[in-house]
Amino acid sequence: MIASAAAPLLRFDGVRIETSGREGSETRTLLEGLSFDVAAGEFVAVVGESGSGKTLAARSILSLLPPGVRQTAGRIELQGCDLTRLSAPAMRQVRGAQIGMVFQEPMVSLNPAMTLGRQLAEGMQLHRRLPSNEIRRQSIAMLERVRITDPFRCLKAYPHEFSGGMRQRIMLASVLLLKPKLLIADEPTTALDTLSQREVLELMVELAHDNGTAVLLITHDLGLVARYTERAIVLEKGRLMESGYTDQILANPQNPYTQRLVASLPRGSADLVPPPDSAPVVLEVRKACIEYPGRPGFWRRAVPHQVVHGVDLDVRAGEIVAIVGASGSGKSTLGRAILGLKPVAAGTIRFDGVELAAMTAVQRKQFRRAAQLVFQDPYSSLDPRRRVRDIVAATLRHVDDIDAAERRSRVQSILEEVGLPSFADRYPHQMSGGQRQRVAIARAVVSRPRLVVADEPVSALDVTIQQQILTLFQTLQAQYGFACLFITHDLAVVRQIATRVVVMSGGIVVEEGPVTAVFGEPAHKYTRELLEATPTLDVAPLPR
Amino acid sequence: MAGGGNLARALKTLAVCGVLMLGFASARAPAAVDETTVARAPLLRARLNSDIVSTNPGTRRDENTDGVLLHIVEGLVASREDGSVGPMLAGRWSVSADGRVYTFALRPEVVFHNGAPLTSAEVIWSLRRYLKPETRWRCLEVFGPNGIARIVSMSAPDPHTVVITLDRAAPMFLTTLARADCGGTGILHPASVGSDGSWIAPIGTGPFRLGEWRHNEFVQLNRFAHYASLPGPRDGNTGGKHALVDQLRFLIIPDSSAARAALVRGSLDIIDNLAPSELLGIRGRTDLQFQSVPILDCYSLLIQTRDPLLQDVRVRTAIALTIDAVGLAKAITRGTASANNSPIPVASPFHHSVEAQLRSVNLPKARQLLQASGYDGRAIQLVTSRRDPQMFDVAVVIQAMAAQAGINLQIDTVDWPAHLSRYTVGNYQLMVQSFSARLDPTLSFGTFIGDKRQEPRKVWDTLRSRELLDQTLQTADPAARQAVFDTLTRDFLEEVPAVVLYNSSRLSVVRSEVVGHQNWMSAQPRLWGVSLR
Amino acid sequence: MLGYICKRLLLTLPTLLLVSVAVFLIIRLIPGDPALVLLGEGADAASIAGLRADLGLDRPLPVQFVSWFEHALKGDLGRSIVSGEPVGELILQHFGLTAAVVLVAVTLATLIAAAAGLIAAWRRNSVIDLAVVGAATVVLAVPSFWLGLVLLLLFGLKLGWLPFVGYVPFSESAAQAALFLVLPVVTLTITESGVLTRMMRASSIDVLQLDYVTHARAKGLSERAVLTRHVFPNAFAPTLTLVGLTLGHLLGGIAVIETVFTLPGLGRLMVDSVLARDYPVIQGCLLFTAVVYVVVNLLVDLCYPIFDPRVTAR
Amino acid sequence: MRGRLRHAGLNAILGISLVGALLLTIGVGLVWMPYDPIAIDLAHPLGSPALNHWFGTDEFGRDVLSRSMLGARISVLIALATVVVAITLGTTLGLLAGYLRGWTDRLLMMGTDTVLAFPGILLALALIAVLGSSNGSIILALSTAYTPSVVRVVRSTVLSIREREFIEASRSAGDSALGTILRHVLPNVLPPVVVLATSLFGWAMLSESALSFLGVGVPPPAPTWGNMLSASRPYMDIAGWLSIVPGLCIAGTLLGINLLGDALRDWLDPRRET
Repeated sequence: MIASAAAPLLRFDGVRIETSGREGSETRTLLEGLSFDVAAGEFVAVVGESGSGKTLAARSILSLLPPGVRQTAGRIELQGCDLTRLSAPAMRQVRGAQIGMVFQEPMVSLNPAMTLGRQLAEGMQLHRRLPSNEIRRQSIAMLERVRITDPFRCLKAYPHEFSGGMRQRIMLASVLLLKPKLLIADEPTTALDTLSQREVLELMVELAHDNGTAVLLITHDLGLVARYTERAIVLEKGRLMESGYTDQILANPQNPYTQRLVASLPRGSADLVPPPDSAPVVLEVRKACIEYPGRPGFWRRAVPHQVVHGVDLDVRAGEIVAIVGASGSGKSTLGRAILGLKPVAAGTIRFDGVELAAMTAVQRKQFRRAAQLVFQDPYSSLDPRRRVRDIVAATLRHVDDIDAAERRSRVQSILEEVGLPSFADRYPHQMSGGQRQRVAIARAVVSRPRLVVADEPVSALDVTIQQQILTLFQTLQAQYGFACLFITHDLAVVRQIATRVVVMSGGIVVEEGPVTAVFGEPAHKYTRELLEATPTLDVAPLPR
Repeated sequence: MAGGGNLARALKTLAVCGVLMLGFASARAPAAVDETTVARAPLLRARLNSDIVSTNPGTRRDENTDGVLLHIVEGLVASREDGSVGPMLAGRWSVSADGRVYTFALRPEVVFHNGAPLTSAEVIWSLRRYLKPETRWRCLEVFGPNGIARIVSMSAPDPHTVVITLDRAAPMFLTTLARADCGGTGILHPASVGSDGSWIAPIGTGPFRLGEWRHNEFVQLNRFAHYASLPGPRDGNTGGKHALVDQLRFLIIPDSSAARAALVRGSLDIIDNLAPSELLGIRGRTDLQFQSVPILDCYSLLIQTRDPLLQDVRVRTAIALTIDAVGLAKAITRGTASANNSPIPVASPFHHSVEAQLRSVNLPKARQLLQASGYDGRAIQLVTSRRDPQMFDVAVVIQAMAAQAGINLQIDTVDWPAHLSRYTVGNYQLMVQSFSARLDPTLSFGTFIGDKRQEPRKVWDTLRSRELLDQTLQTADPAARQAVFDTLTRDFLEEVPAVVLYNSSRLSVVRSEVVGHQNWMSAQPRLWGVSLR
Repeated sequence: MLGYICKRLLLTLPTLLLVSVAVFLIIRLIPGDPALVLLGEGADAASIAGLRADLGLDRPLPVQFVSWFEHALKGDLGRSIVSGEPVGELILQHFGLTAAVVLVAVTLATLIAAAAGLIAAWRRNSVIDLAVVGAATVVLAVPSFWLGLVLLLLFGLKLGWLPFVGYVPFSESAAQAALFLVLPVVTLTITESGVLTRMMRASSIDVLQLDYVTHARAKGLSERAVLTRHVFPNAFAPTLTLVGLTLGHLLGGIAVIETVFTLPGLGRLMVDSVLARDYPVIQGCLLFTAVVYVVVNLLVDLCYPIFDPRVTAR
Repeated sequence: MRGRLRHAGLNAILGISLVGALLLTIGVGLVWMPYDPIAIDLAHPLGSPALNHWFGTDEFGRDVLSRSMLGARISVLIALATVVVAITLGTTLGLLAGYLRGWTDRLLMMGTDTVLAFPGILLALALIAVLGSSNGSIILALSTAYTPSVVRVVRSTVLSIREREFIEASRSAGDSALGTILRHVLPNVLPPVVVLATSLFGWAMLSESALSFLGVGVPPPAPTWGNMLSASRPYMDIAGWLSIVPGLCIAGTLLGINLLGDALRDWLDPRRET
């Protein structure tokens, strides 16, 4: 615990949070004896993975714990005043005015049924009691500061008319309009792509500095911690693991958990060897154009909307190629088309030299077995009504040359290989996200495919789990030697896993080449922006 | 055309025996309240169980329609309380010796609702209109080729005399004119129809004029201030007819419980056709007056003798032997109806010892007959409908009674139009049917007897029964007719083409403030001479 | 907007045509016809045939349909066989009453449901919540006509507070008409509020868990402001859809309620017309209710963006 | 938060007990009833509840308890059959419409719109008039009226499920459309359908009683709670037990079914995991 010289703005003192069960039923401790300080104007990170209690800690400051969860011990002081003892009306005076909060999901943290103008004005009316024209003036000024292009229109618009990044900026505006002393930012950029993430965080830092607002940044992303905060506290399973200055913690973690956390950040591995030039080309994409059907009008036919424009791509046997790009760049659509799940509007996709569109039924069956997909979201990609055994065996269902016994033993052995030997009879909801993703990988690999398309397979996972899954993936790839098209937005992951990278933006390939070459000397502007926006531990904190 | 001939002959004979129906009804109504002794009440509310179907008398009609319109229009003659014919618009009349020429003397004081005096011109205009096929007069057939007589000519020697000449003697002529279902052959002012002959509204001579007809809500009649009443007390549809209330409103309340509750609450003054199921709800109430008058209708179980199973008289008899008509009538009508196994209603003067015999329940006999017939317990369809709750209840009770002898009846409840349609074409095995009042036993038997090929609705198709029915038309002697009716009744009970169950009573219940209400054997509302205390 | 409305209405034409044909066929499949009903039990074959010819029922079905449809397109739904009144007028008269009862009852039920559902969700698992859920569930389990009869018995007969029978039209006496409509409205309100309350409670519970509600609280808003400004509009949208469906169905006639309270409404008109085989009235009524259903759904869709701006009327 | 009442568990217990009581009644009624529910006793109509007739007798002297027991069987049978027909048909059509989209969808939606545009009670009235009043035609009429709502629920669920990635996984494993529907879509559609089925069961029971009330319900003498209730109408104020007994039976059963449905919904809700 590092004592702050000045009187702290916020002080946690032995805070315990428990589930409040009925009499007799067991209570679970979610946060145990948490103590830390935040000084005025300071940037502090609360780091932890899911289940670490970091969000509960943040919410307990404003007494906004979800139903069924209670704070049972400890004090939370704001400038020496114990917030936990405040009456409900007194607490409402603190909320918004003194402490602001920004939430993780920009899609659900603004009221969809209210104009943004009214939502911005709400807090001002309540806490500042300003005349409406003054509120309007300040709102517009603030929206301009967060770089909303047409603030006048924005006041009349509804949240759904804006993208996630813009919403998060508007959210920031609405909170900082009240000039709170403390801003709690709960994973504010997790749901955004790399470029938007950077934009939002830079704005937050800028505005907080200007107003002298302290920031409590709740995150799991060590890169963000390194880049934006001065001090950090690390939580695991409701307990404080380590706290101190950010650069010290990251450079020289003392606690074993922190060490593990830092170690699990993806790093470029030197031992990746590209396949020999003689390796046969498994996948050959030529001038592929892919479109989505538009909405049919009443009198006119649907006008298709093209998302991929003439992409060329080759993947050799045993090669791992990464496709990077922001959301909407067409990378996932391309992946779907390569597996024949979406037709191409123009151009050709060949697998082992045979064009997908021209395959015979037999060839198609073989293709289905030889090309597999791993999805991003392990919650949606596994049928919740099937057992793990059936999910994995599904891939083998249409394979004729193996019998039921063989099928069972294959499933069992692949489950052992992915580290889930005893999970065959479980349902997806009985497993964690990482375990589900293992099942998804097992499902893809069980048929001994020659090509696996992995669509953001680790982006929904915690850092340590992410690392385990990547390692598993690499192990399996080494063992079975399948070619892989790895779709991701995370450049660090690319460095760790791929030998060649394809950068996509706006439906076209902007740059392509060996990872070291492309990342070392990016030729295209977009690649450069992407690289710049990606926080890494190497970047020093911003100067204060 | 055996059927049509039957009807025609039946009607002809009725003329002969019309006189026999004297003294037929149980009681003469008490004298109408003297108009001067009672202050006229503003509004009297009576219940109709369904809306009237038109305001055009004798055309589109049902019993409710007839009843309401007889308050508005009047014919040359009208039925008395005892079923005989009395004067109405014609103060008196004479018949020529050959029975073909009728001369009516109109009452000069009568005026139409529009103020026009009644003259022979309107009478002849009205009758001519009824005789046009496009008017669709209910009784047009009676004056057609198969009817009692044709009208050869009509003339008006002076404004208050009408002479009608028939092609043959027809003692039933006046009775027909007075029939309620013929609209009482009500005399209308020509302004009742438009220039193209289309119906507008009745402009008659009755004690009430049509006020407002709001479909499915109410029919309101207003007192006709210049009504010229006959002298004397109220007597059926004739006699003194005094409108003792300013407004008469027939509320249309299909639901009998709602009607009863409305009466108890005081939202209604008169229910003159109470459902027996409501009797318990009014029992012991001192603020209500209850009355029951036997009528000439008939509830029966029809049997399709052409059905492969039911053509066996043993099966039919077995069914009949399970039915306890007394218990059934008592349970369904709360003891207000009279059990009867003969087609001749209990209230008929021809209902004597033979007709009064009731079949007693004999389950062992029934089982024995069934066994002999080889009945194997297969389901027999019993068609009924819910329009009249009693028809539905009859089916339920018969089913339960038949089950005791192992007869498996399946009730097929259909709606009223489907019921009628199946009745008309004979499409049933068993059917519960109620028949409205038939004035003469020949007509009563006539509803059952007939040639199924010509008229599929007839149930009793034997040569002997048809011949016997003809005999009842050929004699006017009551004793001779009685003998034939007795034979027919015995045959009917023997052959079981149908099982007659009971004749019901018309029940009325009025609030104690209501003065002068009296039902009579005609199944129609009658609210002149009724006032509120 | 106008274009959208026109388009929606145009799209419903096939449905309406299907409805018309289906109605026409179904009701003519039912045994028994209006001529039989009009003439009754003692009628002879000749008069029945004559009346059928008068009514045009002796023509082949397609001819009858085309002739009816042509007139219907011109807005002429024909005349009732039973009463001779123009079907259009007949329907509008009866619809007025049904619409009055239904609109008042559904509005009341919606208000009750919105308040009760919101509060129950807000105080989830409390005694209030238990009471609201319990009441809503019990209400769901009670047949409407039974409830109506019990209310009628209690307030109409035993206590005598409200009139019993013999509906008086608004044109005659608005006050009396309103009194007559109290019990039907109350019955319908109670019956319909059950489902709506449960719906409102469920969607409020969902909304209460969303971040923007926490955000609103984090701004320092009072619970009242959070509920009325942030929870209610969002939670109400699914309930509104249900209200629309309910309205669409109820406006098609509340035959049972109308029978219990002897109200001359559209439902009663339809049932009576079926029982009398009054073909033009049945056809007209069903076409009318189909149009009402379509229009109500359209109106609800047009209202939806008020509560959920994400949905725009396209 | 004070006074937290975990009534979810209580609800399930109450629901199961009510439905259990119903099943028990039906079960006992199969082997024993105090009296023959069809046999009339014209000497003792409208008898008040007494030791020999616990729930009294009706207007034909039939034992109300025995009729309620048989009524339970018939009412439940009709409601159940309606639910089975509507759910089976509705699920099949909904799966087709939601999964195949395109013209199949448009045609099916037009069909359901057409049925929905009919006032339900009138549709039933007309169908029963055409087919004659029998248990079969009541089941058919009710399920015709309810199928469109099942189609809609299933279709919208399918539309959301078919966007989930495991459907793509199934396709990429080489499953045919039918295979995917049966293996992955159907099982995931079932939870909302099961919950809907419990609601339908209640509606069907209410509608059957409403049809009886309008005079086209289950043909007598077979008792259902609905036709017992409607037959009791004239005697509501003089023989209250006639309407109270079937009224309570309907209300109790529906309450049980609704509570059970709620419990099922909670139990099948994937969110209960978190």
